[in-house]
Amino acid sequence: MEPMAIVAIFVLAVFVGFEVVSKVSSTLHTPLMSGANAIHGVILVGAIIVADHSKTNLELGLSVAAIVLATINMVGGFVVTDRMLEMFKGKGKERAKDSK
Amino acid sequence: MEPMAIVAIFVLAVFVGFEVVSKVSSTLHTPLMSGANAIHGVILVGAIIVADHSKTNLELGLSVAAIVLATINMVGGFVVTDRMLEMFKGKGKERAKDSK
Amino acid sequence: MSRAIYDLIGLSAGVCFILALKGLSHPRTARRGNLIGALGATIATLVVFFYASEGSSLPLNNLGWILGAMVVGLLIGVPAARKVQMTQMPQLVALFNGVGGGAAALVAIVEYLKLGDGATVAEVVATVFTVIVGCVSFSGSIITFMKLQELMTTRPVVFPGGRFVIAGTLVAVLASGGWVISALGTTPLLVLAGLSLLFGVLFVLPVGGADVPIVISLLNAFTGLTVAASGYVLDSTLLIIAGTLVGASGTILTRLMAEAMGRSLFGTLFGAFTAKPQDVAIGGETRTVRSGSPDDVAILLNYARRVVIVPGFGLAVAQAQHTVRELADLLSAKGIDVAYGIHPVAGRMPGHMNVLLAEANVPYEQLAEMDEVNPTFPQTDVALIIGANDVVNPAAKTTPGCPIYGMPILDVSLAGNVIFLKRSMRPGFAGIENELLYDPKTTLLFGDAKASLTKVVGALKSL
Amino acid sequence: MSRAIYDLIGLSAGVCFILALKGLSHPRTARRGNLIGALGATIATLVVFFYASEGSSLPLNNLGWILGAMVVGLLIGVPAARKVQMTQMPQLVALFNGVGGGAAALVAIVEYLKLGDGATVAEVVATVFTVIVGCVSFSGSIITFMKLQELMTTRPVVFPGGRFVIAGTLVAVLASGGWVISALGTTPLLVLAGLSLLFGVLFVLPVGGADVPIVISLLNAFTGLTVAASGYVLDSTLLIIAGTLVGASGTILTRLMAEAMGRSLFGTLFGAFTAKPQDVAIGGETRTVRSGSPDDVAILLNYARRVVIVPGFGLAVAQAQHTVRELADLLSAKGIDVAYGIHPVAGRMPGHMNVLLAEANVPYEQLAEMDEVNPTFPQTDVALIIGANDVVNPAAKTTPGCPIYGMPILDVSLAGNVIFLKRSMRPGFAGIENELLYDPKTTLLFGDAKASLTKVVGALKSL
Ligand SMILES: NC(=O)c1ccc[n+]([C@@H]2O[C@H](COP(=O)([O-])OP(=O)(O)OC[C@H]3O[C@@H](n4cnc5c(N)ncnc54)[C@H](OP(=O)(O)O)[C@@H]3O)[C@@H](O)[C@H]2O)c1
Ligand SMILES: NC(=O)c1ccc[n+]([C@@H]2O[C@H](COP(=O)([O-])OP(=O)(O)OC[C@H]3O[C@@H](n4cnc5c(N)ncnc54)[C@H](OP(=O)(O)O)[C@@H]3O)[C@@H](O)[C@H]2O)c1
Repeated sequence: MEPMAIVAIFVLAVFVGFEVVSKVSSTLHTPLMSGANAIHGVILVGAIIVADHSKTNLELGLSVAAIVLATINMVGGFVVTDRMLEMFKGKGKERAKDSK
Repeated sequence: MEPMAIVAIFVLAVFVGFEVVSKVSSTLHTPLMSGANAIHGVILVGAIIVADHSKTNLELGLSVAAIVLATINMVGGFVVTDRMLEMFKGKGKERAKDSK
Repeated sequence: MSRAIYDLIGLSAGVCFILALKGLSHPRTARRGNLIGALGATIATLVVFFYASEGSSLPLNNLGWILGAMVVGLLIGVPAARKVQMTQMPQLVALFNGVGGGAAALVAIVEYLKLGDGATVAEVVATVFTVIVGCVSFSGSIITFMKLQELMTTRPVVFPGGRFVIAGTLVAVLASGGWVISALGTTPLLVLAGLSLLFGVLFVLPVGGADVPIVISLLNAFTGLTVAASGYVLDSTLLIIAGTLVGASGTILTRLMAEAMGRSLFGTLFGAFTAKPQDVAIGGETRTVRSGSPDDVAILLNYARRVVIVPGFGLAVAQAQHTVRELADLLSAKGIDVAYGIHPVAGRMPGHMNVLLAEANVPYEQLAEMDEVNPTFPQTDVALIIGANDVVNPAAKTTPGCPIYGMPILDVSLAGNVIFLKRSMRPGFAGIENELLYDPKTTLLFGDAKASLTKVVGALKSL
Repeated sequence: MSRAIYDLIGLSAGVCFILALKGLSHPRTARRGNLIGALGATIATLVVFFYASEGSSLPLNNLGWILGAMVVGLLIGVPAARKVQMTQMPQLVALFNGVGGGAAALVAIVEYLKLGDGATVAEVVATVFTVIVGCVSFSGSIITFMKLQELMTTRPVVFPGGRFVIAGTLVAVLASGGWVISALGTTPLLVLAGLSLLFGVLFVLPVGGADVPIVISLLNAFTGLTVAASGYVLDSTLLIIAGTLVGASGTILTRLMAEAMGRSLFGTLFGAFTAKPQDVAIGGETRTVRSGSPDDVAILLNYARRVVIVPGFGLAVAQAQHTVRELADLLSAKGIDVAYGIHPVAGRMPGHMNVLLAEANVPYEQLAEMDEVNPTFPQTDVALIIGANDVVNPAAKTTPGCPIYGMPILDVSLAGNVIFLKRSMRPGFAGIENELLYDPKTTLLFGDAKASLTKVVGALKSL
């Protein structure tokens, strides 16, 4: 992809990231951090790509390690976030009303 | 530019546009509309480009008309928005406090 | 200048636009935001003069024409923006939006004329899209301008079978769009442009006065999208970003405005297809009203404990903001509790009243939004309505089918006394009768708002 | 699958991530947001198996290894996430973040090993950036994990000259980064990775306990940026978007968290460079305190008109949320006005107390944020502090230089009586003495919070 397009995408994504979370209440700081943390587990995609391309055993070994770690990050991240948010269940509606 | 990059830029810009104005108070609807209106006056850039590329009199004539209209849109838009907002001057600080 | 630098500068202009919209969304930063937007536009405009695009060289061809056209645009735009009165700003914004749409359509037409066989389908489609939407935005905005400027009726213009005509025109627009795409040529393009202009007119005609600002906002978003499409054809990241930003934020803004006015966006948009001619009886009214003298009003006010002032468009017309403040100060000095009840769409643009009263330095604490002030009317002795009409018209609650039905109103009828300051029995913007004028607890004081207020102030002082 | 479709699916996964962050920012939509994020991640992961990138073909090479590794990851990650106790979640998040950073660093290392002479400088720089930041994030997160898990001291670890060591390491990291860029090779890369790991450790060691969540959030943002950089090298729009989103939102979140805790982000970040060993006197305390029995506490509560309950980390440890609710209900039934004063950083993660009390179905109206509850302490008869310490420690106001100095606290000392439920005189998370324990109006009830509360409830009932 053209470098210019990448820069534009990067800049726009920065703004989206900033704006989207800028009003979060402190109650949600931890789940939000945890959810964002799970999202960067998508490096798993990168790990799979380099594993596919691996020619030497060293490369493959490192790639496989990367896949294990990335899977832990991604799957564990979403599961733990869900568990945290489960606690808010039932209270959700009242809270939402209140925070409006 | 690659079509894919354009799609990505478009999608991200949509999110930025949505997020950035989603909390505006009704007092500012008109100035915001007017400011956004001035921003699309940047079609002036496009009008200048086609004027540069114009080969026939018809093309040039249409381009020149486009430049006139786009300039009115852009310059007039920013000036009129500024005039509207001038009214808020001095009251700005109190309002801001209050809207927090 | 290299392409990379040109593009980076363009991107920084795009960032300015984002920051501009962000700034414009908060009262404290709004003015700065607008200036940042102007800065971005200036940067974007300057930089094209220093970049020779493919197959071109510096200085730009037709430079004289380009600069000359810009000067003409400046000489028209700046004085118009400077001299317009506060009350006429909305129509000016509509007009500016229209010319922007027109410019985008013209750019697309020129591009189209130059598209050879090398053009991709996507490019042709984008061009056709720009022509259609740009033309609709242009002619639609002209009609909204005429409505707001009262060069034509502000009431919905509907005629029997009108919706079939509109739907038919839309089909014709789309068909000729297909024609243009399949057979490149000038004739189909002219047909397309003509039909699109017609559609823009038909689309806006049935919109009732109160919905006009919503339509302006929508056409504004449309124009943004055309600019984005032009950016695609012209390979300009800046135009894509700027246009998309305006398109997206304009769409949200349209929705927010519709909500603030209690209108359904869907109804406004597709009203054109469903509107039927309505019979609303106007005139021939023979009921009596109670009109009072300035002294009567002064007495009512003097013995009130709480007064709510409801300003409307007439206050702006009469430029009575300073006089109303004088009155309010006088009442406050007598220990009377005074508040201003601000309806979100009082006047002719959102925030109109706030702007006006801010000009007269009315203390911010006295301005109460609709939701705040409505529960207080039962404890209010006098509701003093100055040049407002639609925003207190109970028809919004009681008369299904009337143009303002469903809009939340200020419940002045719950106050002990209602005083109207207006010049005549003429209805307001929406063109419908106000039953409240005939209510036994209403007192009317006829005359220009400023003159009436001055008299009331005089009478109050001599009490 | 064609590249265009692959990319479009990737982009839709990116949109899921945006919607996920948006959802996670609002209480009502948080859970759905998380699920949308998981959906995006699933889509993104599945689609790579169906796209043969340049020079490769389907099915992917090493498919068995890839799937096997994913299964291993699942078998570790899911049970860990499922079984962890509420009180240990923050350290688990830290750990997950660390392994993510490690994965990014490994991907970059593999990419680097394959970079031939065809690699552009920008690609090499991006790879080096990912290795450095990924390694820092990895080792830094491990240290934060150990601090939170109390495998090591939670107090800042500072040694004389420490800041010079840290600064020196940073210089060495940057220098070896330059070395890797100028001379492609495995040795320089290993040196770079080693030094980066060391720097991560040194960077986090001097951070005081209370700042640990801020650092986790920061490292989280860092990992996001490494993912974006990997996306650049691997030509994946999805990774660029996802990584940048996390980087940007993580940065904002870090700032918000720092604000909520009254810490300066700058101080937290560069504390490593400026921290000096501090002498805070601990132990050897011989002053007397007033400790009471459950009956004393019950009597104090019984005759109060207003009670504010201040929960802290100890409430979570003792799992006393249900008992505290019972007590509050009992007091309410006696007509006593009860509120919970929630400090933003009470417990070990933001929102910890809200989550805990929500579990016990405490009515939402009774939860008061710090800003709400502080002005009410002068009218409060009893402040009942259950397993909290740092969040009510006046040292935050009075002792410049102590680890929590500058953090806003709950002003319980303004209440008529202060009751502490804790097990010992040991300090809280920040490891500093709390003068309030020695205050004459303070009563201490020693013991596990749950046991103590049960006794107080019993005593109250028999009054
Ligand atoms: N705010 C917006 O965004 C916006 C934009 C476009 C349209 N609108 C629509 O505009 C309307 C606003 O309602 P509104 O109650 O403010 O205004 P309105 O319904 O238009 O009523 C204005 C009243 O002021 C009186 N008036 C005019 N000039 C006057 C003068 N010099 N002195 C005294 N009275 C004068 C008029 O009666 P006389 O002629 O008898 O004096 C008229 O009844 C709504 O229908 C709204 O939907 C709003
Ligand atoms: N919320 C966050 O995001 C977060 C994250 C990380 C760190 N922190 C930091 O954590 C601290 C939170 O303050 P805090 O006041 O909630 O907690 P704290 O200062 O750590 O105090 C907890 C108190 O609970 C007592 N305790 C422990 N187990 C108990 C039990 N079973 N029964 C009764 N009491 C028990 C302890 O005293 P005994 O041992 O004598 O019983 C201790 O004094 C702050 O320093 C904050 O900065 C917060």
